[in-house]
Amino acid sequence: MAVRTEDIIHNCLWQELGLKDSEYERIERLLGRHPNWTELGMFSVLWSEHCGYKHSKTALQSLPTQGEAILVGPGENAGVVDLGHGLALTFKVESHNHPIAIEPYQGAATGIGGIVRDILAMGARPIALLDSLRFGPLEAPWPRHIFSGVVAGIAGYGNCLGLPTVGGETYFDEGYAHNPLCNVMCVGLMRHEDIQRGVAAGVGNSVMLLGHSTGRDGIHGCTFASEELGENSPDRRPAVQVGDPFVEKLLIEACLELQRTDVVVGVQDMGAAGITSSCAETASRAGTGIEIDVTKVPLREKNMTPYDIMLSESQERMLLIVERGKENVVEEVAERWGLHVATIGRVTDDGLFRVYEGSEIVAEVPARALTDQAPIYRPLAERPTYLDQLQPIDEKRVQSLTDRDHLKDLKTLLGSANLASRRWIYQQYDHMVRTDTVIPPGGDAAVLRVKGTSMGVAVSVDGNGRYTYLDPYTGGAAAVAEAARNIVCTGGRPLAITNCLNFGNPEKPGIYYQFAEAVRGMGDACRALGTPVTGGNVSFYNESDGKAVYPTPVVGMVGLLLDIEKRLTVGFKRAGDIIVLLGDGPVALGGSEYAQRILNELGGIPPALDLEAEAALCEAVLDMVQARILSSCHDVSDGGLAVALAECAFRGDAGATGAKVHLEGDVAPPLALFAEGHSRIVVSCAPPKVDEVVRRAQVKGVPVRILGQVASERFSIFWADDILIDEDTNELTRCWQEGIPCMMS
Amino acid sequence: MVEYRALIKVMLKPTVLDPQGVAVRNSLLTMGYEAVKSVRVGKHLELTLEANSENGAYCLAQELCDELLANPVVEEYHIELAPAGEEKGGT
Amino acid sequence: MVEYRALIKVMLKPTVLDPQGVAVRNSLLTMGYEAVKSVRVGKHLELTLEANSENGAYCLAQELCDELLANPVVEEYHIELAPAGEEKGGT
Amino acid sequence: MKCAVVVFPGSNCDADVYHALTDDLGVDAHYVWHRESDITGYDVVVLPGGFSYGDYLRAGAIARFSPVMVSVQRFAQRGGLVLGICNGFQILVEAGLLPGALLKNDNLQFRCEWTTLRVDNHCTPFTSRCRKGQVLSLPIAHGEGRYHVDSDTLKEWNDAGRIVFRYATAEGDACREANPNGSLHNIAGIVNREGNVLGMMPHPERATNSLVGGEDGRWVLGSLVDYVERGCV
Ligand SMILES: Nc1ncnc2c1ncn2[C@@H]1O[C@H](COP(=O)(O)OP(=O)(O)O)[C@@H](O)[C@H]1O
Ligand SMILES: [Mg+2]
Repeated sequence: MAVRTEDIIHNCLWQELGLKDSEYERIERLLGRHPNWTELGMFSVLWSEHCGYKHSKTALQSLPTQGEAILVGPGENAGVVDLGHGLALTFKVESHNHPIAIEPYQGAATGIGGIVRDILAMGARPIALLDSLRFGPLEAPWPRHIFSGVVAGIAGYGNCLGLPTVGGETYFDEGYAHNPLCNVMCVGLMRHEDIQRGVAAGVGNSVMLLGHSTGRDGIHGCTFASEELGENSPDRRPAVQVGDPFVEKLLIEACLELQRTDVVVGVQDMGAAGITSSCAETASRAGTGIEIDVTKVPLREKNMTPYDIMLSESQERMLLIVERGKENVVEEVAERWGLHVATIGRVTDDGLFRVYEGSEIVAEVPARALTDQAPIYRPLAERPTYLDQLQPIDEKRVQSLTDRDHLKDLKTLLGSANLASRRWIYQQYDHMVRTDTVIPPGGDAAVLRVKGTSMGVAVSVDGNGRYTYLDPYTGGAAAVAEAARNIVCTGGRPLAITNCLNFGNPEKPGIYYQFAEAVRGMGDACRALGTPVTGGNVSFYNESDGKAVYPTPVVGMVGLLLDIEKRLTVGFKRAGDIIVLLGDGPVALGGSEYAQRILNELGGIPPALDLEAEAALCEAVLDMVQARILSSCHDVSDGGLAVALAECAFRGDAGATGAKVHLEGDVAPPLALFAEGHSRIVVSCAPPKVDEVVRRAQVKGVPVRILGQVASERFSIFWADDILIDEDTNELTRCWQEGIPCMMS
Repeated sequence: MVEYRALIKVMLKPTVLDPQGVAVRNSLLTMGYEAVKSVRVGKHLELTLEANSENGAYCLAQELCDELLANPVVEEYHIELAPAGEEKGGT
Repeated sequence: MVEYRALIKVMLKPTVLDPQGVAVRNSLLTMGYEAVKSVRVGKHLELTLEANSENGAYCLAQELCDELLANPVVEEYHIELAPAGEEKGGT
Repeated sequence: MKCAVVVFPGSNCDADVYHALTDDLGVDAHYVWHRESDITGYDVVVLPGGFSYGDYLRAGAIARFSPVMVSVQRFAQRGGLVLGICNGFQILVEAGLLPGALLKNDNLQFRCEWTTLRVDNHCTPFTSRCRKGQVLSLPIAHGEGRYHVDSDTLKEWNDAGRIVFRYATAEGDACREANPNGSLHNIAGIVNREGNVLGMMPHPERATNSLVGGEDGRWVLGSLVDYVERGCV
């Protein structure tokens, strides 16, 4: 039923749509009149934080976006980088945090659906998925339920599409107990000439809707994503969307088929805010206007109002701008794939977004007002006091722990939720379909071959919320550095990043401080490592009952291997190979898994990051990759050196699953084994190559330390004449592999 | 304590899209079954319960649905009780 | 032509292992519901059909089950007819 | 050898089969859209993996009514070679070209991993390159792969050697630990009475190139090539 304008004004109904009074006044000024209910709804969704980036735009502008490889930067549905040979890669990450908290399976499934359509809109064939997940500790039932539901949802949707999920990351921490996070990334491949734009170009061209019918699903989903989950959220919960991966699969094939016909001049996915945002965005990008008739939209529910239709977030739909007179080409393709299709309007030249219901105009607003004229806020940033109260974890105390059983600690760590094997997750994902997965999940980055070339593409997604909580600037930078390190460890050269920034309520100065600092760190790291930002996504208001999530910037990075034969993997290859540590950055226990699991300390000061050292390390490894002198390569991350070495052993080839390593130095054994730090990579090489490894490292100014040798099946770490750890690798592998399955059964 | 059989039907709420139902209906249409106007697909569960009374069994079944068997966000359920009768294959 | 609602229950034959039922029962047990003795999980389908008579509707539903809705190798089905009544959302 | 790769709405291993056949085995392969009814002129028809019709209702249940399946039936009756992989196997079973049914994995999860299979019958057109008892390493990727069949048929199929592949350890032991989905008697692939229709859950097309993890898929797809060239096992 239509809400009358008098009632809107009298009852301040914009507040119910999440608009502030000042925002309502701004709308009035832009229109020169009162908006009607449908118009107000349209503004409320496009000016929501999710679509409008009201609180983040200013900070994001500081990120570097230019670079040699960049073909399309931020602003389109996804960024595009050049691979050479006329090929291009497009990729993007998006969050679906609020939906998974309500319905984990469908929330995650529709998250995949959404990100895949972004990639599809660029004209690319989607080729791979990654997922970055955060849950509360698995000891509690609710996080277990969300975790298993999310993994099943990603599997259920992604597997059905025939897209391999090739990587991701998964953390369990109290900081996510009430705010689980689900960020998903999709990567697509295309030829340069196929790059599409989301533009409503060509006055008179037709606006067509392809895919599913439209129902009342998810009305106001993006407004909802821009609010904290509070006591009364259940009532405000929009109808949960149910994904239909079968229709999405048909949509992919139909769009790619249309791509070859040249009748489509613009493509836009329909995600948040459905028809409203897709029409407004395409018109505003092209500088045109658009008019549509809601009675032409194929519906699946009765009695839908223009408001419902404009705001519906029904899944599996795409908006196409089609050359006038060529609609039948689209109709034929739609028929072949069994999809709904309708011509709902046309492109105009007056800059207005006009909505008809039959012959009656039900909304008429400047397209740009919706997309470009949302208010921009410069929130107050204030350093939260907790940061000044952090103390380094008393290393003296740790050093005095000479009587610790290091083997027992190692086993505890290996079996703990954050370090244990992720196999339970990725074995539910079809990670091999499309037969391009050369390095499957379980390595540092995943590597996909590009059929018909000798190239490989490396992809990784990384972030560390606990570090970012303890040091926002370094946390933001470290996410980029870790992603780069992971790519480099497979032999890939990092090209560019996309990001997903998961934070609490930005209107709180402490939260905005975390955000601004993390973005600053991310920008500095991108400049230092030569990886521009091609786009991203911001997810604010990850709070429930006033408690914010760990600030969690997630970085999705792509890299290029010119010669896939030169790729490197984590596992040791031959007993007798020499194990070398490259890089010697500062280590600390603050924020480490050891501090958390063994010392029960959540705070502390995390390790510092030296971006120059990081860049040098990456260059050194890439140089060694070219020279083909390495047998294996793995970065040292969560869990420290002992855990990294164990992982190389677990993944070792038969007869090369052990290590014999000597540690020494000015830190005590627990720190040497388990302290975490950035800019460290463990490599192994055949004995005759060691000198060259050392020399090439030194040329780049990277510290090198020979740690020991690959052994056949025993894992031992010595300290002078003391044995710190000595165990059959099989036994360690068992702890590591059984970690998650045990917690989940 | 008496044994009861609870027959529980769990369906997606009418406003929620049911992709399975749509796909089944479409294929029935192409098979020529135009008399089929709509299809919805849900779950059917059969539980054997011990309870003091029929009412007790019903309340228990309801609790189970709320707790685990149905997802209140997207599904609705309906419970029917029957005498335990012939065991129809145990689990 | 009259509209009928066919409520169709499709269950695995008792001789076929139903791991879903077992899993549901196990989680109910760990949740403390020891009064639940067995669980089996199947499908419930609701069709709206047009037919000349109740008998015609029944026969049609039976045909659909035999053709598509149930797999006779492992499943058995049961049909109930109800008046079409209130439309419960489209497909 | 000329090979048809059938494309159903929702097939997603069609391109993988096509690629493995053409690029890795040098076979002349063609896509055949599910609405086509003419499949004359082909030596082999492959029903690839994926989620035809979303695998809604039951995997393979709706696809069996696609127009092309009438021709596939006829093709098989005339002795043409039909290979159903994963979803293709499910479709063959639903269509009655092979006995039994494929049920939800006993672990109730989709499983994607490398498995090892024992070749129990090397005298079929699909395994002629293999030795009896040979162990192949092939990936699986399915949620409904638990093979089930009534005991009479099982006995008949067992006795006649129509169970072609069983999940087994690397040493060839078809034990419980080697079974990824609870399949009856560790069954991973079976052939029909006439020996010309084979269904298997594992994916040979994912293992025709060492770059993506292995080449054991060539034992299966290559056997077909040999058979078509020689005209006999
Ligand atoms: N949710 C997930 N989905 C798919 N793969 C995952 C997921 N979580 C972790 N992985 C994989 O498990 C391996 C280990 O992950 P992680 O410890 O985060 O690696 P790293 O520390 O090198 O970034 C990686 O190969 C990663 O891609
Ligand atoms: Mg790594």
